[in-house]
Amino acid sequence: MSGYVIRKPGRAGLPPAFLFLAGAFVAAWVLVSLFGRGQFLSAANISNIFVRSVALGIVAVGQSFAILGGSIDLSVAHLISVTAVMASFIMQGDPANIARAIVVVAAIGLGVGLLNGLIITKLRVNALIATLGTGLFMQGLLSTSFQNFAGAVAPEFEVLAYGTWGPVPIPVVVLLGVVALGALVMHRTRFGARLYAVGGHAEVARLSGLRTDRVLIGAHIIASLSAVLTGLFIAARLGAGAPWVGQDGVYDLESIAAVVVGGTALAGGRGGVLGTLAGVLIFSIMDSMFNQLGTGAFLKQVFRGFIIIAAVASYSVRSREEVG
Amino acid sequence: MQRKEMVALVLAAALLLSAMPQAGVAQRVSEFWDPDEFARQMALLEMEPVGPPDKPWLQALDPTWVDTSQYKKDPPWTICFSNAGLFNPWRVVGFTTMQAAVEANPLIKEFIVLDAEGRDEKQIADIADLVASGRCDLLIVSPMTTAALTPAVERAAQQLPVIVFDRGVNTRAPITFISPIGGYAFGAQGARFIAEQLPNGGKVLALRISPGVDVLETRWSAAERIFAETNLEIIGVEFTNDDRAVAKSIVTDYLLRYGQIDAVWMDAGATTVAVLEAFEDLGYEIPVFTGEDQQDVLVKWYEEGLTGIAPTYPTFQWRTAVEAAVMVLSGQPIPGPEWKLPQPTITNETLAQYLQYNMPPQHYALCGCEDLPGYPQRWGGR
Amino acid sequence: MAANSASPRQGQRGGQPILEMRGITKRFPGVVALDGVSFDVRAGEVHALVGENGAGKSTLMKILGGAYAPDEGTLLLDGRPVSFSHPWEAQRQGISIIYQEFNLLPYRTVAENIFLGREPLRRGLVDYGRLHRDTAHLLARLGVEQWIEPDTLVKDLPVAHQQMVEIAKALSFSSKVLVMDEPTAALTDREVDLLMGLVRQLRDEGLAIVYISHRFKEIFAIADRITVLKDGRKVGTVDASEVTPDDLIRMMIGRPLDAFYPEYARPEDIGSPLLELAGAGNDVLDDINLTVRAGEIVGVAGLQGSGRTELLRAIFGIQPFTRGTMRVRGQEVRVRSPLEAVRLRMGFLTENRKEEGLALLQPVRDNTLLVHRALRPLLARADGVLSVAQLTGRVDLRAAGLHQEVQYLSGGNQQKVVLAKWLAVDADVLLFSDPTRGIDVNAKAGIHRLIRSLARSGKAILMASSDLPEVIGMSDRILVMWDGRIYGELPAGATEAEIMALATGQRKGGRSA
Amino acid sequence: MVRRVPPIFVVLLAICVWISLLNPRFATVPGFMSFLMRAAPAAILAAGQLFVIVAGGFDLSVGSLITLVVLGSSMLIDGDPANTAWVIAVMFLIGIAVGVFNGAVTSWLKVPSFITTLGMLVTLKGFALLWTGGAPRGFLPNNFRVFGRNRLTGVPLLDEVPYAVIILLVVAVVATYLLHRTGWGKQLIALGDNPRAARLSGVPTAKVRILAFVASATSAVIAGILLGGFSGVSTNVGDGQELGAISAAVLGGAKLLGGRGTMPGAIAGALTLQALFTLLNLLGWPKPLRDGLQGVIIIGAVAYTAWRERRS
Repeated sequence: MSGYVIRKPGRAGLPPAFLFLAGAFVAAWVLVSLFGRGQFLSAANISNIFVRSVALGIVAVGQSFAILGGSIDLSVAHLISVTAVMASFIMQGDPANIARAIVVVAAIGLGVGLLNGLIITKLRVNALIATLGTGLFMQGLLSTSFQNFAGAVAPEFEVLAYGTWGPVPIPVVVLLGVVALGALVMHRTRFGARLYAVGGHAEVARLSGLRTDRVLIGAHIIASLSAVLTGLFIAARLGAGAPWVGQDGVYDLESIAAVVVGGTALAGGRGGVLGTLAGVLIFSIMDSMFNQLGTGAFLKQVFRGFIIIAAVASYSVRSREEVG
Repeated sequence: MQRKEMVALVLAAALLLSAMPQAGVAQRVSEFWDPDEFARQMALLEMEPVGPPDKPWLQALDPTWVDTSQYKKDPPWTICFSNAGLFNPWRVVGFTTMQAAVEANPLIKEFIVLDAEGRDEKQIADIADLVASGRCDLLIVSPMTTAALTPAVERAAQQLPVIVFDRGVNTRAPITFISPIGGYAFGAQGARFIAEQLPNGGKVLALRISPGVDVLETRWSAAERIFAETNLEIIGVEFTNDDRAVAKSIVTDYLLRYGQIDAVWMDAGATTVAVLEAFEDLGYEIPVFTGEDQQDVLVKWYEEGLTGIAPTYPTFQWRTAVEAAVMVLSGQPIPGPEWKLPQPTITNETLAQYLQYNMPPQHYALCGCEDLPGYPQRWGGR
Repeated sequence: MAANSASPRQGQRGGQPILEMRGITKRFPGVVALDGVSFDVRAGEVHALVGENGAGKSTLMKILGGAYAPDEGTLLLDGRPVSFSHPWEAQRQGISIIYQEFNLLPYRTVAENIFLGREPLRRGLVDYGRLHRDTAHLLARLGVEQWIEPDTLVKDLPVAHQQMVEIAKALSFSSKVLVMDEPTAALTDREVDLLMGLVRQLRDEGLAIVYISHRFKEIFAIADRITVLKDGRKVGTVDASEVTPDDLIRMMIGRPLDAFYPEYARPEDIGSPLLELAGAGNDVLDDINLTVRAGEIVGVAGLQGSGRTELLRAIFGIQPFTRGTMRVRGQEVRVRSPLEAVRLRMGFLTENRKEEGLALLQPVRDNTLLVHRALRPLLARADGVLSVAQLTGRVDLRAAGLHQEVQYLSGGNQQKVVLAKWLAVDADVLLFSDPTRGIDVNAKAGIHRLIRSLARSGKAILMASSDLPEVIGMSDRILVMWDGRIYGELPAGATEAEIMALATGQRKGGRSA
Repeated sequence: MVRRVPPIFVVLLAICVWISLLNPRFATVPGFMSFLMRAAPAAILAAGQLFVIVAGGFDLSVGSLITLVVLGSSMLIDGDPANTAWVIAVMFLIGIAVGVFNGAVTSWLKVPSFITTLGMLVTLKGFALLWTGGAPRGFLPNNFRVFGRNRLTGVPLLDEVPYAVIILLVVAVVATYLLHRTGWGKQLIALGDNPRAARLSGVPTAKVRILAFVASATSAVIAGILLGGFSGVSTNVGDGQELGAISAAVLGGAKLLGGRGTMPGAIAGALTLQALFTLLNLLGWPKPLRDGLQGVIIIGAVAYTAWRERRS
């Protein structure tokens, strides 16, 4: 009992995932310097690593909320597709329609998040099945109505993907903004504290007087809204949305992987968005490293799977509980 | 009680399922339909190419030439390639050919390849990476989807000589865009053949790989026009995702539903054999079909004496891209801004000359790779 | 603060009850937990609720707190009928509850736990400075500020301190009604005194307090009125000044204490040592020496956090010993996992039958055979040759059939299924931890008889319990633990006072019979 | 085992009757056999997945394992029928290795199986593509494809029976026996129901769980052989199969996170999904809408089960 672990809330130290991030960074740097071509540490490369992280990073922030609350959201990839298509379909290349498009897709996101949350809390459907189901349903409607790139985003809207703010690309600003906002909500609001409680132990949270259903619904709305933002970003990046952009990016499983690699427990209650950012960056560094080493995409995939397992094992290996 | 519930549920479901209209299948006018281009391609089909007769990958149809002296550079060169991905055998055969062509050329010291794994988003970042690396003397792009990659290619072309092949981009920024005659010609040849072979009212099933890819969209839009002028019945247009299992299931579904299919039009040959097997396995005659130049298609076609046609989309264009890059960096004029390659069609008459029993089933007859180092083992042959 | 406890009680005594529960009935599958219970509490009074384990106290309080909905009956708050469908509604109406089970989040800080969902805000964001100050304030009020830091993670606190955090959390609500369900179970005497002072202070501030405890000393020290529950029914409500502890015991169990427990072991029952520990320890236990012989029941007493349950868990290989020696039937063994313990024919039964004893969705049959199957080759046929009916008969199981899912059985019958599971493999070293917690009185007596008959049949039984009368009534010898060690041994029939003296570390040693 | 007839069988029967009304050929022996033949891989996969689900886990790696089996077989056999036997044996060994890995990482490193198998989903697909260079190579000879494609002739009463249906039948019987009639199966269910209680009852949790993953992986190898046989080599043959298998098990009454599920139910769940797609195809629903309806149906099925459980 010699001294408790003292933790300053609100100024929580960097999560352990940053250790892995640092490790990945150094490993990539060394490997690329020894065997690769090009400069790993160049400003352009670092900037590219961040830009590569944007689409996955934003949706992973939202996924962090769902997972932290002990839930999960498999519908995000499909929602990304819906958003990208609807945004470019509504805009039709006309800047006058930007506001309308954003309002519509935000409303869709809100609705989907609410629906996911209600199915999980009120109908008591396992989150995995619930969001798998809503995802399939959304994709079905979308793919029936659109078979292709639909419409186009307004050129002004592409600033979201290609603009710069001084030397910094705007998408990176957006990503960091989303992470900061996520961290703020998670660590500095009552909702965040409640979410940790619900994910940590739903019954304790309930007996402590929390309306756990509302908290969980809130988490799903955040997850959906972040998917919407990723969808908007992708539409801006591609100039239009197609009904396969979300699934092709495997944003559902990738975002879950990023969240757990970042140290958030799959069972909920522990972790945070900063770790998630680290998880996403680890993946991007790997992408960049493999690009510069000139090894193919498939070898990278082999490593990627093992890294997911190894990272999570490093957090979980000391647990005494049975996990299924 | 519970039984009643079940019955009620089943009845409700039944009502819902039947009442559900066949929503959303209304055909829109394809945004890929361009009558002028269609006419041009049909004309190109009849034309004699210029260039060495034994090297179809260096031939060009009705070329205009662009001057590339401004890009002339002392060898050796570093050539960069942003590949959409290696997600089908066509791309693998092409890429193998491309690598062999690079190796065969001592003037190229380095060949940097980034694989976008089939994702537009990644390819955009890849191109940015390559441009930013400052190491490329020239960039070859094989874009994932046309619309999505256009801005990235435009940006790259401001800093580097860029050559695009296979799928196109909506910009004239690259020095040249290498492709065979085109999708309209491909699609039309198959459709016309079917129209000639089938009686009035014949049932045709159309199978497509996936939507949104220009080289594939054009194939179908041409076929669609041609079918519209006949009185053949198009019983379905489905996407196979280039997956043999999906293709076979779809055909089986249609056979069960319609009992008879007189022809299958396909926009690519990768799933052709699986489609033909679906007929065999259910005990039906194999109908008139369209395929491509894969060995498995050609062998089955030949050995079972089937009636078919195989328009091609030659893999030798991957080699053309490398040759074009060398020409640009040497300052030689090249066909541009469009370099139209010939697009031979395999028919029952010409079938025998394309059979290569020593090559693997997914090898493309028109690889243009026979004189490259490592042939045939490098392509999996014996 | 305890100094001015000569309180002005008379004024409130005749006052209107601030909270009234009328005719509350609650049924669970297989058991009527509460049957028409009425109960009230007034502002400025401490109303003790007593009764044996399983009498329905906790259920009544869960209904009050909105965690359960009653099947029948009404709740009146300030004379107005209310109904809570969720704990937050009860909380909003000014009712706060310290539940018996811990309700803290281990990976959150003390401060975050105490003000969960009610964190102080500044400009819409959580004001951690104020959260820290308010928590420190509250902890100071409890007099525990030197031990408990607001920013410590709860999982890093010892159990007694976690209990204080629970109390601080309940206090933070500034409610009208405060329910304390066995708040002192894990506390030392010093901490209990501190708490008593605090309860008086709160009462004097006009709070209505419902106090649930097994400890008569505390009850008579602070209660104004006492309500006794038995078997889910209310026996009566009395003024604390008008009854003696003996009266209460009679009300609680309806018969003299000694008639309630089976006889102790006779000398001829005792056989050779089946379980021996010498100098055993791990990170929470130290220098454990004990012997359990065939035919005897050795009781283990101790406060929560004393190492009482940890001892059993160590023996069974859940958190294994890291030093010392252990012998089973004379053979030296090392038990590093429950599987190894099971192979040595040891059995383990805890109060957490739902978490640790049973696969709730499975039928009686599969639960009974679970250990049996675990010991056989994996692909052996599932049914084996054991007669499940015989086994369940031996434990006197009342179930609709062997195919009934155990989730629908009453607590007592569930516990019998766990026992049958061990009988199926003929386990003869049995470790029991609070075997009758949450079980109604009649079933409890049945289980006590069963445990004794198992001992008679030659099994060695080590029984840890938080229920002192149970330890006293059942044990042939009593080991008392404190701070991870065995602090002393007492013979059969020791008194509560003797045990408590050892259990709170005031004395060391013990006495022999 | 559950005494009453699980609702999924009623639904399956209803859909089959309806299909027969629309397409009388379906109700004939050959029609129904070809339906079963197409459903066989999914049903086998669902049976394997159920072992993991009742134990409280997920196996997301099966889809990629199928791809690996199909691509790997065609690489190794490369058209030479003499290689078929040993290659199939190697594939089973690979499957067992994958199962052991999944189970061991989950049991000993305490990585939730959802994550372990998600990692394997990524890794195995990458490995398969790395091996083949990204596209199908080699090809599968007829003596490999016969299992997924051909029929056994001269069967009394039925005339012709697809090998896939015979394999499905064998898998169904063996799997039902293993899950419901052996000590392992019962321990598996108890483990999923209450892992702590199972551990404290001496259940060798790691061993029991590892075997479940081995069973699931083995089912994926079998499904891979059937799928490769059915349609030949392709790189995306396994994509999404894992979610189909989980959906089927859930439709068949299995409880996610463990403790409840029946083998006949899971297999019926897979058949029901296949029958539903057949029905919707006959009703003229486009493919995307069929997928969409699948989403609604699995939510509905789970919500209905949850509602019924709460009510009782």
